[in-house]
Order: sequence, then structure tokens, then C-alpha cells
Amino acid sequence: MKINGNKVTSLHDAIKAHVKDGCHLSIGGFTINRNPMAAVYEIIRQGIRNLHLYAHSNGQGIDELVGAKTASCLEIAYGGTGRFASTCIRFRKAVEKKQIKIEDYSNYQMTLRFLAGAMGVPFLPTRSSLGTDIIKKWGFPVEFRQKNSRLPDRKLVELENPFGAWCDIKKVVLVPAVNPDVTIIHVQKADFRGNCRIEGLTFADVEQAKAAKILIITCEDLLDDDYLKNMPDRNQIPFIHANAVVHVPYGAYPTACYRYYDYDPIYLKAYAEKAKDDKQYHSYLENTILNKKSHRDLLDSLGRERLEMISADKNRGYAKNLDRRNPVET
Amino acid sequence: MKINGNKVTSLHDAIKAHVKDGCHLSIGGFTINRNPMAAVYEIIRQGIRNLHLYAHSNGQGIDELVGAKTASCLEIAYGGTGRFASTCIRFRKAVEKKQIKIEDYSNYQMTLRFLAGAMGVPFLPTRSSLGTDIIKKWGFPVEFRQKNSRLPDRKLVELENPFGAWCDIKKVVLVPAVNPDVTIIHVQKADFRGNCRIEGLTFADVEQAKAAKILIITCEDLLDDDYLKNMPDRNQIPFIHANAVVHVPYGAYPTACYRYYDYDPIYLKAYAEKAKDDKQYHSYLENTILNKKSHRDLLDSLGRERLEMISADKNRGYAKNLDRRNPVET
Amino acid sequence: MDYTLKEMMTIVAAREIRNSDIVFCGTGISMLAAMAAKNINAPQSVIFFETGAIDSRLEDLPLAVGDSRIMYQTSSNGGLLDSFATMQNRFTRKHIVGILGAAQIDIYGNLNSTVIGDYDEPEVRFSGSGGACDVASFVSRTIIFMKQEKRKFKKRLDYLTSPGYLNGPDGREKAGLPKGGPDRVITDMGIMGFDDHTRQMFLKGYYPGITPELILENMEFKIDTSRAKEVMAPTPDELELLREKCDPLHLIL
Amino acid sequence: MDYTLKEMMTIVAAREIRNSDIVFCGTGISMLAAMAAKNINAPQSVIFFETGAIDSRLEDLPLAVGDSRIMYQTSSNGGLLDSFATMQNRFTRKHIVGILGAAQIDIYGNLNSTVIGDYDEPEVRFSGSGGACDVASFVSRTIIFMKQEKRKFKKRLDYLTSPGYLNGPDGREKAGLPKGGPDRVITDMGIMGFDDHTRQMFLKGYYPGITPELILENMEFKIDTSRAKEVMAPTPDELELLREKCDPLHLIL
Repeated sequence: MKINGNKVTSLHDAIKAHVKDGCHLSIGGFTINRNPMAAVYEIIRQGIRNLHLYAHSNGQGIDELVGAKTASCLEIAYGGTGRFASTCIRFRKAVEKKQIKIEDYSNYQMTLRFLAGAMGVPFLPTRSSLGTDIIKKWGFPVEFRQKNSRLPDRKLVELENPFGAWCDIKKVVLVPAVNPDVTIIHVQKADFRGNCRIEGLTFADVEQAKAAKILIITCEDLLDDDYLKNMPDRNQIPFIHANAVVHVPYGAYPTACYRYYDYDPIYLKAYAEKAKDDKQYHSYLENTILNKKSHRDLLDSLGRERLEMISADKNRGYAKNLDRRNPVET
Repeated sequence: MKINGNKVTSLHDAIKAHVKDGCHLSIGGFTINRNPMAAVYEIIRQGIRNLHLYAHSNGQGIDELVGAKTASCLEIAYGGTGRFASTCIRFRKAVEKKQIKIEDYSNYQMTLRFLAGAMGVPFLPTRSSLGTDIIKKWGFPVEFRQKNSRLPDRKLVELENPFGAWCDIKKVVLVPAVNPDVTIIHVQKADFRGNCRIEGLTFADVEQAKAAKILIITCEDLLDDDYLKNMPDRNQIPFIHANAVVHVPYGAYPTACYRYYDYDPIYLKAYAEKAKDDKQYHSYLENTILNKKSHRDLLDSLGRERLEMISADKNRGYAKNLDRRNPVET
Repeated sequence: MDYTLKEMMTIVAAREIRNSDIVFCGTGISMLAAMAAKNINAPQSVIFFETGAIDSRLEDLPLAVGDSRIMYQTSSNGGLLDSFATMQNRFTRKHIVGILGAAQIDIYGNLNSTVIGDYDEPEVRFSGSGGACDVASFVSRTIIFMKQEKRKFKKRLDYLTSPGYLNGPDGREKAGLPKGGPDRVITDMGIMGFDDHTRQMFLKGYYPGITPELILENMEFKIDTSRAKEVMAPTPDELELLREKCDPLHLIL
Repeated sequence: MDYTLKEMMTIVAAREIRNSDIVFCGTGISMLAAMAAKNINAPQSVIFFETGAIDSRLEDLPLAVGDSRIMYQTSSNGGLLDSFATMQNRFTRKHIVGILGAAQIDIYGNLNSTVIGDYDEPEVRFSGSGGACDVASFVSRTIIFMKQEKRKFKKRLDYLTSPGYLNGPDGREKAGLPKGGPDRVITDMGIMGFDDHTRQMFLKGYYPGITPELILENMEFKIDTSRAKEVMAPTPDELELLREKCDPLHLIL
């Protein structure tokens, strides 16, 4: 975090300055919505390695980070993108081939872990997962945890209710806090100092943002310092948490950004198809990501019609007439 | 809670149906803002007794409930109304004369207790109050707690961090959940089913609302079932928590309601003065509250000019030119 | 009458939803079943998503629980914390029915959606819990969609992701979980319930053209079939509403 | 130069606030000190309230931390959970300075704002902690306003509401509290600091016309006065900005 001042920078510089090899990283969004994809692609382009990723159900963003071999560890609740890939393909391959270390939690547990980090407490309690293998089976063995000062010694801890049977609850599971080195989120509106307004569901972005040491914000609209203050009830993240603000229109593409654009079913379907075949996937990585200089460059290569196709209805916030039946890349 | 249907009722009927003698009650608002005062006065009029009150810093509402002898127990963080009474007068007298049992917590602890109730966990952790008398001194002795199944056996519990020194934290304080029988909040906008939109700060209203078995909502504007759904990002409490919705314009008076009206400095100052003297206070109780049939009746007796005086500027949300220097009742 | 097995499954699930239910949906057929209930037999039921949308209008079928289509005209747009708290909350959780799917299920309705094979040396990796473990832990009843296959109805799960009745009638209580658990399993052949006493799965119904024997052949463990009756085929009304109101573009059907 | 003691206290506190500070304010003089700092010496400082308002514009002086005036043109309007989390958060807490008042203080800067007399048989009951215990527990430094009276500077508190250094240099660490603690005590006679090693209060400055002896006479415990210097009186500029920009209506002054 950084308190005051103008924090606007370029995406290249924001990633270069803050996302280092071995960094503990979380990204915002959920499955096919508001993933900070421009930042994900920039991380891939800069060849960053050995990331330790924290995810609930980020979906597309995490699968691309894993596919491009930027990550060595992953703590996650769900590796899928809904109907496009009920299990993300590159994620599945990486886990099956043991190219990545994985630790499983549930969505609520991951969200509580971010909340604990944001609140400044070492853990939070829940009743979720009692009696399951999420408690019993650890992806990161205890020795691995003990050797790594950035990890808690235990995955989860069961605790008898110290208030007796208060609330008719005998036992809870404690989930350890997460404080990522860096969180990257993509929001609809931000100002120069880093005040953020998210439209539609916030997912766990607010908790992820406040739990992090460094917060990078990419935004559709970059506004001057008074605009958002005129309606502060709608701003979820105050500037005191922000380190870098980057203006990236379509920064969530190919995932959706409520009120701005929908997900691109053609891109997501094509990605899921290519991901199944290593050769095709590497050609995707080469041609669609690495050979592009920037997100703008990637968008330009798709053509304006693709972006018009996913443009959101003002009223509904998504593209009402988007053809999602059998999307085919042309 | 009650799931569906039209929940609109009268204030008299809502209080009659849900706020019983001995009931565990929490009210929304903070010091001199958005206290559900119409409901507080209705509780006093109906002569309800032995309430067990949960408060953070509700201020005016709690002081009036305590002054009118509706309550026998009070769990609270702060009994004050800012510059009008740095310690609320009737609250102070009741505690000094031991007319009420009191248990002290901090504001964050009370808020976490409501949050724990809303989340369905028996406790939440914090670092607040370690080493203080808030932990050491119990207002409710252990025997009193053990005899009362509605109270946890312990006020607070210290716990060594079960994740070692994770987050560089050795110890936390666990605060027990609160699930009031009834929470009453006053909001700017609600619909027939009980969706709520709070404008300005939410204080702890959302947590108090969701922690309760029964939620009574009083509102400035009662809207039809589609209006609030057009801008759901701004609605904090969905209808599934609501039991009764009551349309009470000026329902927070004499406390403020952001964007609608300011607090009434004349009323609050006069109240603080009268509260100091038992005789004057009882005449206030008789004439201003008990002899009035309803909140409308109380407002009418003040006259239209008083309400115009505190009418909020559209832009600022409070009465910019309100004279707050030396308010005198005329 | 012509209908697909997917249509049958969707309608059988929808029939289990009541007007007083708050329905937690995942992606795919579970979402479609919730929409079908709302359009056919339970117009007052409330559709709700783990991502934080309560009472979504769902003018168009979403393709994921993070789809912007679920954010339109809800009662409140929050985040994951809000929705899971609503499921864990002692008052609201009683009204919530969760609809889940999984890769494996056992006789007590425990679910695996994590791995096939050893956890450390997985043969097949699936998506993982997502919110499924949370929902199965918290809410008062769940409806589970499964394909009727031997490799899916397992004597022993490779990984227990989401709790059913765990290992018997007092399994949940012993583990510290709230009351609740699986209520129905809906497959492409029939529908199962759970015995009030043993908490073991039993066959409640089989679809027209299917026999209890065929169902048993497609399970690794044996269940009681003595209470099974033929399930009513979808009515023309049900089918029409499902096809025209819920998924006119055949995104899932 | 004419100025009141309240003006002096406000300006002495304001001078302690830096541009990089996030300032937690309570009601009354603490709020006025934060406004004075912002208008005089620390225009970049951020004013913030426990009720959930961050970076309030404060066009008009609020009369309570729940006053609607603090909600106008903030960076974000949240609730109590947001603001206390910001104080407890390991990254943000380091930037926060809390301004507090109390009924009693001891040599380690511990505060009582709950009762005089026995807790169970109170002679005088005060408001209680409010957010004071939370702030004093969490943030990196606090500034405390006190009246210079013997009954307020106590050898032993009747009730320890808000932690200072507890019972010595390692008091906070032993209790499990984060680093932090009282930085300054500002009275109507002078300003105190806390020794880096002993964590005991010492006299840092006395106001023009006041002597260290007079201050000691108005305290129950003795403090080191060897480092004390006369505090600079408010400058005409400071006074003008305080009077005209912060409290033109004399609501607090």
C-alpha cells in the first residue's frame, strides 16, 4: 500500500515493479468474469516464474497463468470456467503431471482466508469441510510448510468451541489468513489515487485487495480525483490500499466486465479446445499472447467487430443478443 | 426471517407482534444517526419490560430505552451521543444506581459479535483488548451466565494462535456471537418484501439485521418491488432476512437520516438537559412520548418549521445551514 | 411424448423445489432446474448464487455462476462472503436447498469432485470443491445430479470433497456439522432418497422404460429398491415451459 | 497574542500529524485537531472515522463520529467492520495515528474511559470504550488529550479500558498486542512523550506561562521533566486557519 499521490502507471511498469519471480499472487474476478486478463497476459509476456497463486474460482485467469508455466504452487477452491471447461484443461494437465504443487480449499474457505488477511487476524472460523478430505489430505506436506516461512505450518485446524455449545456448535474449522505480496484486480472505475468502484458482484475482490501488501488496479474508466467521491456509497476500495492504477479498457477480456462487455464465447471456446492439445496450446501461447506487444495489440488483432459483438446493453449489463450456442473461431 | 410476500405492517403491530417482555433486542444506527427512534418510542409506549439490549454506540436510542426502564440488561461499547452528552445521562444514572446489568465490550468487538451471528459461527477473533480490563472484568458473573441459556458461559476467551506465530500473532481474543431475537433498523429505502437500501454509512446495521431471528425495518420511502432491483449494487440487505416493513417518514427523528434530514440539535440538547433531573425527565417521558399516540403525533406537536429546519441539502445529505451553536427549545 | 433424458432430469429436480425454498445453483443443469422450478411449479422460490447474487431475475441462461446474467435485477449484489454467510446463518440456512453435481457419490451421499486415484498421484483431476463443500456442509438439504454409472456410484470415494451423511445417521453430528444433508439424487435413470433411519440411499423412482435392476447394474453398491415406483414422465406443460421459457437456445438442453 | 488553552491544545496536536498519516478521530477536540492538521500543516493527511468513512471532506465540523457531515464526499462509505479492519490490517495500521481522550491515564499511557470506583459498584460511570480500546490495541501510534488534573493522571487506573504500554517496555508484546502505543499526551498545560526504553511518560514541553512544577503538581505520579522545553505558542497563521477554516461557528472552540 501507498497512501497518497497519483498512482497511474503503465501495465508493463506496474507488473515489472511489483510481480517478481516467486511472488505470492492473487487475482480478482470469478470464472469468466472480471479476471484481470490484461495483467495476466503481461505477466506471461514478462516470463515471470515460480509464482505462488491464491485462487478461489478465478477460472480463466488462473488457467492461463498455470498453462504458461508462471506458477509453481497453487492454493485453490475450483479450477473451472463453467460451461466452457468444467475443469480447466491446462490446470488439470499441470496437476495430473505434477508440474505444480496444489492445495485444495473450498470457495468460502479461500474467501475467509483473504478476509482474515484483510482484517489482520491469523485465522477465521467456519463449519465448512468438517468430516471431509479437505481437512484430512494436505497437498503441501508438513515438512514443505515448515521449510517455507511464507506458509502456515498447518493447512486447517479443527477447534472445539471454547464457548461450550454456544450457538449449538461443538466444533469449527479455522482457516489461516492469506496476505499475498500482490493482488491484481480489474474494476469498472478507478481514480488517480486508486479509489475503486466495482459494478455488479464484487466476488472476493475487496478482501483480496485489502489482504495484499501491494495492490495493482486495472480499470475500464480512469477518473479524476473528485468523480468517485461524489457517490462514495458505491466505492468499495479506498485509495489507501492501492499502489498502482492502470487504465486498460477491455482489461478483463476475454472474460466479462459487467455493464461494459460480456465474455467472448468464441475466444473462450477456442481456448478450451486448443488447451486440450499441447501443440495447439503452445501455438496459442506463442501467437495470441507472446507475439503481441500489449493487450491493445491482442484486441486489435481480433478486430472491432468482435468487441462490438460483446458490447453490453446499457440496461442489462451484458450482451443480450450474444450468440453463445456454438461459438466458432473464424 | 420470512422468505416471501408483502411484509408491510403498522409500527404498532410490528412491535406488538415481535418485541416481547424479556426479548433480546438490538437497534441500528450510531450515536445521533439513523437510530430507529419511532420504534424506540413505540416500545416505550407499549410498556415493554426486561429487554436484553445489545448495542455498540447507538447513543440516543439506547439512552431512551434505558431511561424509560424497558431494559434489564445491556451489552454495550459506548453510551454517549457525541457533543450532546459525552456520557448519556439516563444510561449513566441507571448503571450507577445498578438499575441495569451491564457488560462492556469495544465497538469492534460488538460489531464482530453481530457479524459472527450473521455468519453462523460461534465466535470471531480479534487482537483488541488484550491486556485490558475488558477481558478481566465481567459485568455478568459466571453464575448469571451459566443460569441463562441465552448467554455464553464466558464473556471473552483468549486463545493462543493455533497456527504458531502465523502473521506474527501469538494470541487473539475470541468474541462470542450475538443472535438477537429482534433487530430493528431504520433505512432510507425499503420495498414491500423488505429489500433495504441504506444511504451513507451502514454502521453495523447490516450485520445486526442478518444476525437476528426477526428483522423489523422502518423506512423513509416505501417502494414497490421493482424499484430497488433496478440498482441492486446499492442494496445491502436482501428481503430474505426481513419480517416486517413499516413506512415511517422521519422514523429516525430526532437523530439524523443521511440525505433526508439532520439530527435536531434543539431536541437532543433539551433531552440531555432534562435527563439530568429525574422530575424533568419523567415529565419529558410523559408529555413527549407516552402522551403521544404515534410518531406522527410527536412530529406534529413540534410543528412543520422544526422539520424544515433539519431538512437535508440534496447535495450534501445534511442541513448545511442548521444552527448547532446553542440550541434552545422555544 | 418425446423428451430427452436431460429434460426428464431437469423436470424431476424442479418438482422437488417448493415455493418457500431459496435455491442455491451451480453451473449447468442445476441452474436450469432452478429456472424450471421458478417457471413451472415454484414461482415464489428464490434463485441464489454463491458469487453473491440473491434473487436473480435470470432473463437469460447463465453459463457460469460468475456470468453477468445473474447480476441483473437481483435483490442485492454482494460477494462470496455474503452468500456463504447466508448459507451458514442459523436462520436462513434452513430455507436453502442446494443443487450439486459430482464425479463420485457413495451410499451416504458424500461427494467427490476433486480427484480420481490417489490425491498425491491423481489419475484424473477435477475442478475441486468450489462452493460445493460449503453448501453441503451448511444448508438444510441438497439435491444431487449424477450420471447413472458404476464408476460414479462408488463403495468408497477416492476423495471426500463434500459431506453427505458421512458414515451413518450420526455422522454429521459427530463431525460437528449442522443438521442437513442430501435429500435426493437425480440420475438419467431414476431418483433416490435417503432413509430417515439409516441415512443410506434408496431407490425412490425409476423413469419410464427403466427398471430398478438396470439402475442397480449401474452402481457399485447395492441400495434398497423396495420403495421404488415409476416416475411420471414430463407433462406437455412442463416440457413446453422448460423449452420455451428456460432454455430456448438449447445452451444446456 | 491572545489564544485559548483549547486552541493551544488543538494546534499542539495538529503539529504532531504528518502528511503521510491516516488520522483516526473521535468526537470533539480530536476531530478539530485532525481538521487543523489538514488545514495547516498536513494537507495530505487522511481523516478517517471508526463508523466507516474514509477521507471525509469535512466541509462542516461534525458533532459526533456518526454525524452525517462525515459521510459527505469520502473516498468510501462503509461501516464499522471496514474501519476497524483497516486499523487491524498489518499494512494499513502502520500508517494510522489515533487521537483519543479519557477520564484517567497512568504513567504507561493506559487509559480509563469506563468507571471511577469499583467496576461493580461504580461511583461514576463514563461512556465506555467505544472504539478507543480497538484503536489503542491496533494502530502504530496514538495521541491522547487529557485535562491536567491530579484525579486524571493516576498511579493506578480504576479500570484499564484502552491499552498503552500496559506495565512496561515489553507489556504489549507479552499481552499479544501489536507494536504501537501512545506517542504523545497533550494537556491544557503541556505535552508528554514516552521514553523509548522505559516506555514511561516524560514531560516534553510546557506551554508559555506554565512551569514543569505546576504540571507535576497536577499529577498523581511523578514523571521525568529534564527534557522539557517551552512549547511554541500558536502562530497567527495557525490561529487564523484554525478559527476560520475549522470551527468558525465555535462549536468546539
